[in-house]
Amino acid sequence: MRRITYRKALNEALAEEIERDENVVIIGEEVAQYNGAYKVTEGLWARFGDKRVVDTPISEAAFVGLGVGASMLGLRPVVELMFWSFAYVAYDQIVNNAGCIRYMSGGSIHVPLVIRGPANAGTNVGATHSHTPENSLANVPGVKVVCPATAYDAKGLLKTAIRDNDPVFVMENTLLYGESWEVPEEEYLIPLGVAEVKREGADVSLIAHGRAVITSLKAAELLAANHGIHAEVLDLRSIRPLDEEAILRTLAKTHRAVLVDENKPFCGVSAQIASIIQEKAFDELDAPVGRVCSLDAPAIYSPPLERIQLPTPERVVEKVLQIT
Amino acid sequence: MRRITYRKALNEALAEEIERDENVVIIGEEVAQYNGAYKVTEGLWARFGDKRVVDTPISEAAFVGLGVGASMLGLRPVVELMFWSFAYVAYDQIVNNAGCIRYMSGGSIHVPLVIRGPANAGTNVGATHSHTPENSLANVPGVKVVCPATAYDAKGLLKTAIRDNDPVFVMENTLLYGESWEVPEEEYLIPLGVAEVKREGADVSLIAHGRAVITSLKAAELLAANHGIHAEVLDLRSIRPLDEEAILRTLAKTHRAVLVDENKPFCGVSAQIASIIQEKAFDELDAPVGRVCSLDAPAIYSPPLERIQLPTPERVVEKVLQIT
Amino acid sequence: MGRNQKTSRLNRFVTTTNNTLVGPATPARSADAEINQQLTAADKLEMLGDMFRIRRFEQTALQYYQAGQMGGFLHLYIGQESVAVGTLSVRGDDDHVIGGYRTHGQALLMGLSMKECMAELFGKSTGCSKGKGGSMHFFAPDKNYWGGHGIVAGQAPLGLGLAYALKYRGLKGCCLCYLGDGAVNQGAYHESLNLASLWDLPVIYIIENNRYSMGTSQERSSAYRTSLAARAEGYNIEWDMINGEDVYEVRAGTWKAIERARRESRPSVLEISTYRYYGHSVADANAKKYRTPEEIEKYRQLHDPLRLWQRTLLEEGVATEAQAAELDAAARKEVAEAVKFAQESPLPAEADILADVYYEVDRQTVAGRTGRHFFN
Amino acid sequence: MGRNQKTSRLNRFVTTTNNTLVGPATPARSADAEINQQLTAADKLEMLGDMFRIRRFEQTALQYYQAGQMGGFLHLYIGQESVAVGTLSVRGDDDHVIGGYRTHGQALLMGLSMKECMAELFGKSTGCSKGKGGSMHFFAPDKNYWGGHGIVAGQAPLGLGLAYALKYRGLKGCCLCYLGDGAVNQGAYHESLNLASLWDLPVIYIIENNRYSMGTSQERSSAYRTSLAARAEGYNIEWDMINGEDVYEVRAGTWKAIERARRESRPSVLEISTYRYYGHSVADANAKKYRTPEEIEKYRQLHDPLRLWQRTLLEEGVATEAQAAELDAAARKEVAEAVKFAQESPLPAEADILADVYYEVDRQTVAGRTGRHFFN
Ligand SMILES: Cc1ncc(C[n+]2csc(CCOP(=O)(O)OP(=O)(O)O)c2C)c(N)n1
Ligand SMILES: Cc1ncc(C[n+]2csc(CCOP(=O)(O)OP(=O)(O)O)c2C)c(N)n1
Ligand SMILES: [Mg+2]
Ligand SMILES: [Mg+2]
Repeated sequence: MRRITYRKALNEALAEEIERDENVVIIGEEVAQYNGAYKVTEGLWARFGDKRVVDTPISEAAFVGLGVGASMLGLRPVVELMFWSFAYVAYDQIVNNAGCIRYMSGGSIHVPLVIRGPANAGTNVGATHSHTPENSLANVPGVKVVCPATAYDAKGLLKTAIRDNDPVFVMENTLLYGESWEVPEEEYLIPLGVAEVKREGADVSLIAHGRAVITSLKAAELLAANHGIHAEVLDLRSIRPLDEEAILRTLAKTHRAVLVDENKPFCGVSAQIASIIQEKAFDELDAPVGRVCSLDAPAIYSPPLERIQLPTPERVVEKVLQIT
Repeated sequence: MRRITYRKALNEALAEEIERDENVVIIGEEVAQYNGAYKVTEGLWARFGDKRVVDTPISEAAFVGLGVGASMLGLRPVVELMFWSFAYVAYDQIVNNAGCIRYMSGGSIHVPLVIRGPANAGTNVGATHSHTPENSLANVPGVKVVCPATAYDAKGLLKTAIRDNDPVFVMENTLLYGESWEVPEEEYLIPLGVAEVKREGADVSLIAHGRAVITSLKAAELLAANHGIHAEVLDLRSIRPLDEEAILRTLAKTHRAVLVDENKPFCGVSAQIASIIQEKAFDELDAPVGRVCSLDAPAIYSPPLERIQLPTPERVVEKVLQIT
Repeated sequence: MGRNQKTSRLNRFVTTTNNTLVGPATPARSADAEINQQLTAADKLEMLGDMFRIRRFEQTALQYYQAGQMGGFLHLYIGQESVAVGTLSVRGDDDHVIGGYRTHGQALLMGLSMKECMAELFGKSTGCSKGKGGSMHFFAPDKNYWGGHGIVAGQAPLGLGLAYALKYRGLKGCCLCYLGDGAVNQGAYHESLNLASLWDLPVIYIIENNRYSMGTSQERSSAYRTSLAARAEGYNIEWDMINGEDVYEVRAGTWKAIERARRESRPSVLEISTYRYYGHSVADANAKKYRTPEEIEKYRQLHDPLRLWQRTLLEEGVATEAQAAELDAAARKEVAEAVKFAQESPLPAEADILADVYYEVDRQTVAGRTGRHFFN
Repeated sequence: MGRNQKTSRLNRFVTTTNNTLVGPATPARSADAEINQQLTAADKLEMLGDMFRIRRFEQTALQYYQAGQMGGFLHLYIGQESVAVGTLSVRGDDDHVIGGYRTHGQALLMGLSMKECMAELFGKSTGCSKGKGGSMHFFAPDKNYWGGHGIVAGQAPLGLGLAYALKYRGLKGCCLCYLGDGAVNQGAYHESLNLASLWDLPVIYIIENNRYSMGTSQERSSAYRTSLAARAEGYNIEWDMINGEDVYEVRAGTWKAIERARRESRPSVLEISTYRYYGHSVADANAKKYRTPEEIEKYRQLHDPLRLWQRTLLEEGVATEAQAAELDAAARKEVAEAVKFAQESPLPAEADILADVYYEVDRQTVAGRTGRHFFN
């Protein structure tokens, strides 16, 4: 099968959905004429023109809110945040307007909006640009959050997100944009709320989302090669809705779990997963659930240091060894 | 001992700290001439004048950021958010500027800022006004978050927060403002990061913060009266720093815990506490840690419904019965 | 503090010493405007009736609120009726409306029934938001009414989005987006002005300047040279100052802006002077501290939009005292029926708490049945 | 889109067809301003030296960045040196400075050593932010330099706060807050303007208008009538348009604003026209797509602030070619030493990742030792 980059996969998803539905419109800073700060929207403006691919001023609150308003009246805006870190200047529009209007209107309005962009640290852009708000946003009932780890998932999840009738926040990763995976030519969709076992194993479950999945797969290699431990890697893909069954299934098999995410630890996604596991699989557990998160400080600039601030395969291995 | 309201306790804390330190300044909407939307600042403007108690326009991003900037240059601003829900229009200033500047400056700057105001649902003001962001904000390394449950704690914690040299977010509760507790005349401080056992018991630990502590105390009454179960109620008081030792201490005694908070469940504070408990007290636990949170929807308006959307003593009792 | 040079125009009735009913500054001109010449007697009476409907609805709501039958806030529109009635009387069927949390008037004029509005205040499942939104969050998208928004200026980008969707889809119409004099100091409003102008969007921002944001007077909250609306100039947006107590002037100014939106797809900012009689919300214990009782009384006596409009119609010979009384009585009757309806309506069921969160879950689509959506 | 009426003033050198070095529009007037008359030859040479320092520092940084020795972004100031040099040459010791992420120039002029700045870019513990901030986040509060902020316009309220603290504490001085032409469309900037005016704060917002925000030209990002600075009028704030390639004009305009801040405690908005030669950041692969190579070349040839200032000094007889070359050589030497220092400096230790998060923890105070501060 052909291999394409994560970036290209997203680009194809956008192009296909623009073609499929005339109400899909891409809105964001530098998405059109500049082809996207990270080139995710490359070629789309040239191909689809001013109406479908729209450059904005640096006014996230206004253009995110515009996306919400336009979605209420029938459009399917796909709003790009150059970084999800910039969500914080538009947070009210995201939480209160995207998140709560359906509810407050007694269900008479729906908000088929996608907000997408990278949400990761690890590129030495400093604390202000390295936030990972998937935990905090998934806290908001009314929104959905997906974090694809591969090109295949990125394409299938983004397409589904655009067709979904609720606000979906797609959190990508600049460190993955240039990585390639197998992606079929034919159209496919990946439902939200379905996790995937990315590697089978019986000794311990590594549960992760986004780039932490890649880290976990590397850790699984190391565990197999150096310690004879066979780790199963479960990629959540979607944080909300969450594939709780898949989590419990792998736990029932391995009885041990290490959760890996790139959030800061306090109330990170893995806190929620740990809470669910200990509640629903209490008797299955042979050891406490371990967590491997970013080291608990704002993202450091210094490149060699930031590399180890994020979860590394080595830290995952270490944690696995602690609980097995 | 005299009894005063939670509101009055906060008011005294502010007055005492204004008197004590000339760099303390109260800034916020309607805090001065109007005496505060919830009257927490009542009388302060009359007593201390324009310089120390300052009314602002409805520009949270600007005046929160102003507070951060002024704190960098030696002031100790106490910024009132009329509701913590309005933090979302100032979120970038809160997370990136209050939260990250010390780190990004290599420790050369510090931000002795307090942001305070109510952060609760339960008063039928609708979803937009009923957020409880303590979980999401405590996720940010660099900030501190306290959630007082009584007048005594409110006064002692706020005074400490104002003297602390890091940004401290004090989350109060409009439903508690009018409630009274014993508060001594003499000055006292309560350190951040020290939980308090508000009721002793040996059968199960109810761990809570803010108004959920009151709910837990009521639940403990019911458990004792109707079920012969003696619940210990641990009030975290401070979410970050967190008194982990106190949590482990009560667990070592009761071996069972129900966590009660008013957050929405996904990645709420109780998710983090559950995660810590299962990690550090795995062998102490006789049952899974239970959680009682707000029902997982935006805050509903309808008064009788919102009452049951929040954790109730009855729901806490039910959860305790499930795990004992 | 502030160095605002007040225009005499906006604030002229504030400084008036004349003790009689103050008429509009340019009565002839406004009344003569084409849009006003087209008005039939019936139209004018309907507007008077609408003012009665809003006022009686809210006066009654106030009673039940004070009796503890409603929760949350209740921000009364009383005193400002001419703004909603005037602006919306020139609205076309294709035009859309969105506003803040002091918008019962707009909602009632957009075709929401008093029953569903009153039921909403009572927190009943028959409310316009099924009891989920409350006073600040009325919605009726099927009637082009998009809320009811509690966060100050949070609706500004939404209004922009509605206008954007209209333009994108090639639909007729524009969006009227209401906000207060305090709301102009929220960043989202400014970002919206820039986008509205840059992208030629058919949106009209209507600043209902009632001189106070809670307890803060315009002078204490805003720095400006001549007016709040004039800030629009920085974005190359047309703006206007309108005397809100003159229904004709409100209509003429709004019509101009609507025409601009329709013909040129250009935004406008209108600043309409008005006044609220009650506190910021009913729970505003300080309602009388930041302004004198005399000031309030003066507005009630000399500038009440309902009385002024009624007098205009009497003077024009369009209405009789008896007709006016009839309209009032009809409004009162409608309110009484609405209260009865609200009282007799059921509360939402406990299970409703978790409904209306996700479209896909509500419809039980495949997406809605995949994965866990709710946690506990 | 947009219906901006450009002033010929700001953009005049864009439309010039004259093929010779363009001088300032009002050379006599600006150079004659008192603040410029006071300049000694040494002062003028120092300014030239500062321009060389900034340019050579960044050119070298660029090399090492491209060689993979730095991470993140690198937003170069090259082409804009006259703005930092001109504005900061009139600054007093009591004045404070804060800016965005294109502020290496400001930092170097505020007394940060090249060594600590270069070390910061290399991510070393000897950096001005201990390797924690990077290119966008230089800090030196002991030198009145408050960063270096990566979020567009995020510094606007902080600058306000610095000015507020100065006024509150009765300290002399004002705050110069730099931002870009794209940043004026962030809400926080507008909220800040209102507060600055309402509260009479000594803050000067300096819009470095280099005509582009990333790949978006001013016309595509901002709606305005005459200029971006003129939006200040809506807040009753004095504003000025300044030709950034004329150091004298920059100084004169800035001085007026500083005097206003000192004497009247009033804010100002200055819009200074300038141009950047490189991409938005070094990683800006499209640097040449949104503007023609000819445009860039024209600026380099005809409007380079360094060359222009050097020529002025030569024409005035204040400097010789040899003196200029010496200043350049000194700057290059300083840069070389800075690189050596940076290269030889140690990285932060692993444990440093968790330092500088909490003041109380760093100092090991009782508060810092109470409760758990860090999680994993
Ligand atoms: C972002 C935000 N900040 C503060 C509030 C609280 N608040 C609600 S209304 C209001 C005053 C608004 O005044 P104005 O815009 O003049 O409208 P009016 O109430 O006079 O109709 C305030 C401060 C809010 N709802 N949202
Ligand atoms: C809130 C926010 N949105 C977007 C960005 C990404 N970004 C960084 S700089 C920039 C362009 C800013 O242009 P301008 O203000 O003109 O400054 P210049 O780069 O020209 O100096 C953008 C879009 C950001 N850092 N912060
Ligand atoms: Mg008002
Ligand atoms: Mg620029």
